[in-house]
Amino acid sequence: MLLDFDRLGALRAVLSGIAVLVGAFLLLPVIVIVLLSFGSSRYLQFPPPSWTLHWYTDLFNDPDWLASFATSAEIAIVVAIVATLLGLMASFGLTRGRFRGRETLRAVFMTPMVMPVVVFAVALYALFLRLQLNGTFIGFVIAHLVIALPFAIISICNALEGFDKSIEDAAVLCGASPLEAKLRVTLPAIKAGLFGAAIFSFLASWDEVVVAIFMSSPDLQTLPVRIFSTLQQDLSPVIAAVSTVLVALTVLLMVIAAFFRRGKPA
Amino acid sequence: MLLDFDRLGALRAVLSGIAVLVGAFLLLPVIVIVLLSFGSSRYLQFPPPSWTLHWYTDLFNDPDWLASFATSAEIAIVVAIVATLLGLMASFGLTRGRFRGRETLRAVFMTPMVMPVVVFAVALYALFLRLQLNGTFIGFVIAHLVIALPFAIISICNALEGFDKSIEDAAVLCGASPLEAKLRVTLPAIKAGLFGAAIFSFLASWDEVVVAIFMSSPDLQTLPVRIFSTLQQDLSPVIAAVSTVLVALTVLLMVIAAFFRRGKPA
Amino acid sequence: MTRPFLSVQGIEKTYGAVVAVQDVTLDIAEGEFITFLGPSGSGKSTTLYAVAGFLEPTKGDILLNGKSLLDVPSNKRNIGMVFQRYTLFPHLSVADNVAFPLRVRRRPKAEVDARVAAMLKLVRLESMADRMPAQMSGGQQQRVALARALAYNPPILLMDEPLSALDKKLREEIQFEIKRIHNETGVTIMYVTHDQEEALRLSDRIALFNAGRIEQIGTGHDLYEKPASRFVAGFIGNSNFFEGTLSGADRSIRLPDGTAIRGVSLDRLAPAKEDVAIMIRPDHFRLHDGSEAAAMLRGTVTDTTYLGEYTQLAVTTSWGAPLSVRLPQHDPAVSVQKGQPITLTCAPSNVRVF
Amino acid sequence: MTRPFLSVQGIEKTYGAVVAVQDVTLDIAEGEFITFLGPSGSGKSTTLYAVAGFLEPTKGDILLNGKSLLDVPSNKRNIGMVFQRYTLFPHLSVADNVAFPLRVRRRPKAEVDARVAAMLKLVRLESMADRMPAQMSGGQQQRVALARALAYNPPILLMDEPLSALDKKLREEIQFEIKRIHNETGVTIMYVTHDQEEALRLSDRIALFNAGRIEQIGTGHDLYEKPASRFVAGFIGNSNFFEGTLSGADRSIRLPDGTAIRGVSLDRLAPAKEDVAIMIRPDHFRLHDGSEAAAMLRGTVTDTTYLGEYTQLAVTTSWGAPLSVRLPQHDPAVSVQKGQPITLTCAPSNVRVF
Repeated sequence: MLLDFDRLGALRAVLSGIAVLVGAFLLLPVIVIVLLSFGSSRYLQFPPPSWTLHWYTDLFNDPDWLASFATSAEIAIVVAIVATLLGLMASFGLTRGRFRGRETLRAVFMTPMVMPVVVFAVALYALFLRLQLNGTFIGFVIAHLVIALPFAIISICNALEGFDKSIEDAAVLCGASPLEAKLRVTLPAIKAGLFGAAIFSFLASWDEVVVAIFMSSPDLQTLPVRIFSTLQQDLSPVIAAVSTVLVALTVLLMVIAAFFRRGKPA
Repeated sequence: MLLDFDRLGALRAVLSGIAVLVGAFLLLPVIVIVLLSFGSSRYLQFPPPSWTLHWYTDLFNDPDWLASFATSAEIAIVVAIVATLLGLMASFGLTRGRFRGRETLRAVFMTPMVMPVVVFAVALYALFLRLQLNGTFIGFVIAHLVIALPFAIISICNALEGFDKSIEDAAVLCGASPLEAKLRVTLPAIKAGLFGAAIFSFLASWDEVVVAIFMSSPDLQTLPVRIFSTLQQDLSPVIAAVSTVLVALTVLLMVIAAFFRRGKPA
Repeated sequence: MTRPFLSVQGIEKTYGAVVAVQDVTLDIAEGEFITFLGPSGSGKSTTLYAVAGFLEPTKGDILLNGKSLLDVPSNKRNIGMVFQRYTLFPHLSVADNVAFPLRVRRRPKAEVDARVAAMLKLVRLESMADRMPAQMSGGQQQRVALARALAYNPPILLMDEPLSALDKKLREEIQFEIKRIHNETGVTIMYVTHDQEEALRLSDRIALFNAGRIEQIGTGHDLYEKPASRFVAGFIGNSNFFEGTLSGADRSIRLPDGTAIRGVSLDRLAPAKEDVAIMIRPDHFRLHDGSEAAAMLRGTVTDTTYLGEYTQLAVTTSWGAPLSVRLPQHDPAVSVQKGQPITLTCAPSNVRVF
Repeated sequence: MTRPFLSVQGIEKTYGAVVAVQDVTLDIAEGEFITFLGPSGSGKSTTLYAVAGFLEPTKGDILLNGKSLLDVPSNKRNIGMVFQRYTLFPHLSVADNVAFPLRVRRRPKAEVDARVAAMLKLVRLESMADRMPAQMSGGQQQRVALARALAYNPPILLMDEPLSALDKKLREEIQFEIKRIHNETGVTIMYVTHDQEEALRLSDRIALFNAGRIEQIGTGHDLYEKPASRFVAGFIGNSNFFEGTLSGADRSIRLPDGTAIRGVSLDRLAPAKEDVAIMIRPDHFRLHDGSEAAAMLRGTVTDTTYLGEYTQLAVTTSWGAPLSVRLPQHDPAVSVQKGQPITLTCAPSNVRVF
């Protein structure tokens, strides 16, 4: 549109101002925690009296934190792979299948996103008690899969719906079998969506804390669980440092996902 | 499209089957918890030996649970109202404003959705310690506002982007001032989005547990926090009953939101 | 009679109670350019999809060189197709798109390269071999899609409104290209469009679809000059319809104001019919010059519009029916004024009766 | 000279380094129907938005009855507007949509009701007063938008490609309605379109925009018959261009093959020019009948296309230039065959030189 609304300047400035203020309000907690992690005060004085990397040194020399880091990463990577594969097949079924109750099923897929996470924690805990999965790696993966799958499915379904089915049909008429057309044409065309699904699934598992608290055993603690349990004893700057690492990784992955999305063919 | 792909039947059936299985997998935990809440076994035997409403009677006669219920509801209602109003103004700024860094600001608004919630809990706790807001109603509202605002902003931004700005321009040319045009034309046209924003904000606060655990005091405990702390002592069927109530309310609100969305003028 | 190249025999396709096409039968000769023309939902695309193998007809058969295609899956039919939407593979370059059907068939690399070069030359996009589809205009994308569809030398090329997303100038340019490519390759083309001008411009024969059936098959000249039904007359070209009656032993036609029209062919009319519809095209009228004429209409000019190549008159006949008349610019009638009475004539051979 | 009703004086609008319109000046009489025609991005919509007050010109002024509109905000300009997209208020019924501008102005209820009824009658949608916009077709929505724009009796009605989203048949129907409403209400209309036929059909005068400037203003007849520039000749109607030279004392025109064309008006030509562009419209050619003619072209027919109302010939001139020729159906030339040599004539008054 060419309209530039010179005349609505005042209202526009006020609205833009509110938008900036709200944005600052939302960022404030994260900024505080990042600053505290570099602050020299043991008691989280703010603003910090001076700057140090001391807490990061502490963090990377503590085998417990490193073990949790490894646990979180292993679980999240497995979850990302399995969620993307299962999500891909489920998304094909959802967007291409034509069966009764398809819309209902689509709503079911979103359940874990809107359900209170504490209910999931209770339910999985009760279920896993019986299956003796609490405290096991496979238990973590299954629990986080329930949390992560909806994100994977949304990302892949969006990509599949944005992909013109006629292109796959064209590949079939060109001589490719239906499966060959999917592998050689559809999958490469939606690769940004698949990548997004993997990243979001990874983050959903990596950042999850409530379910993980119930799943965890002393030997198997994810990073967020260790932050949580440490925090209940003591608010130390090491926690600010771990949190900052967590945030940095999340931002990094989001930037990669955004970059991938932008780079996809229009 | 007219294509019916009779020939691709086999592949389609397999994919649809996978979609249904994945859906069942995602629903399983919730179904188990609902069934357990009506089961007569004190020790959550599954399948339940017989059915009872006993745990619901216990629940509704316990003043602590009822107090938490009221606390959660009060906080969530205030959060829903404030988030919708702030979200409305911020969304106007985001979709209509034309300032440098608008895209960045939009990303900032999404921060609380992608940040590890445990980091937010740490950050808000550290911040509120200083401001003496921990354990206060206003502290809860501010903390949940940070969690809820992104949902409100997404819902309203989507509605505003789906609303053709030309319609507002037409109202201005019809003689309405820019503000009048927004109040009399734009707001009624995006009311489904506003309603969605209120419901999602309500749910974001209502279901939130991690931040709430740190905010809460013995006098002020939200429902998910009470479930969480009770659960750490004992897995009783009353918790299954509370969880079921929580799920029922969530589903009810989601259905209302979906209904509203469908009923909106195309 | 020699065996037809492609034969569609009594095709029917129903979706539950909805009949998409019904009793569609036509034979197509090798190298022919046949167009399926009709309004949307008339069954023209459904018939094309049945040939492509994207849907299975409820009844009927489709034979290529006398052999049924129905049990051959789409990817084994060796048919080329250009779709309405842009269907280039977005992750492949132009050259790789054109090479795709050959690579699927595992042809040797040298052959693939030669064939890709030949096809890109055919559609005049040699210089764009390394472009990605997203970097090309819609018109260029459809030309690449055409090259891809022809890459494996299919005996039949299907085109499903390939130009409908393009603007008018570009559409005419690519129509010209398609005609040239049809001449150069001799491929048999089945082309779907709802644009009558496009159909007239391109086709050897036109099958006009209406409500799931073929209303008439013939050359453009046949459909325009000898429409078999009122629907055909209304769909192809502009037309005026008005009521009339057949009367007397000579079965002459009378207009509502009593004027008789003589010398009109009644061949296609059911013998017992008395109330008829009369059709005259806007450009078949001439200003009456006073001489004796077989068909005369009186009316009043209600509006004149200058349209460059011709002048359009809105006329109300003496019995109140609206009439659209187009007179060439050099006709003396261009000086006709609004509100003026007018007498129009038309050659009896240009009057159709249904 | 009497004071113009609406006067656009030297409007310019730039966005950074981009010039959207430049030096646009025109006067509009009360009750006139003026159309801004041009390709997209030519500045026609920008000029309309400046009149609507949606953007402020960088330079220039807009006067209504001699008073500047620039400092009057959009909602106080009392201008009616119909947009390209459907802009009915989705939560209000048809009647409430039409009533909106009157309610904003706090007119008494009785007046609002009477006016709404009158407006719905004007656009012939009386029976749909209680419908919601989502229940109506695009054509109906634009008619309601027209009723709403006229409800408060604005002196000026702006229309920004209001029919571009509709299909051809519906577009022609609503063009007819707009013309009728213009006659009935006498409102001054500024209409933007990129469709030359629409412009010819509706307008008293046409302002043809190109690259942010007005190329020519005049009636449709002026623009078609006396194009001021090569751009105008190419944009309005179909046209053939070829190179020529002016030579000799009589400044006669020579074609590349040496043939001379005499009797052509050189009025609009810069005096010193020698290399010229010659334009002849496809429908201005006639088949040479052997008599002496002022302008003759020789060539070979490369293709013939039957298009119903006329036959289109593709001709290559003796010096190799492509030529498009349209002959009416009753012309003897319809029997011309592909590959045949042909001699065409054209009246000198139909030859333009630039």
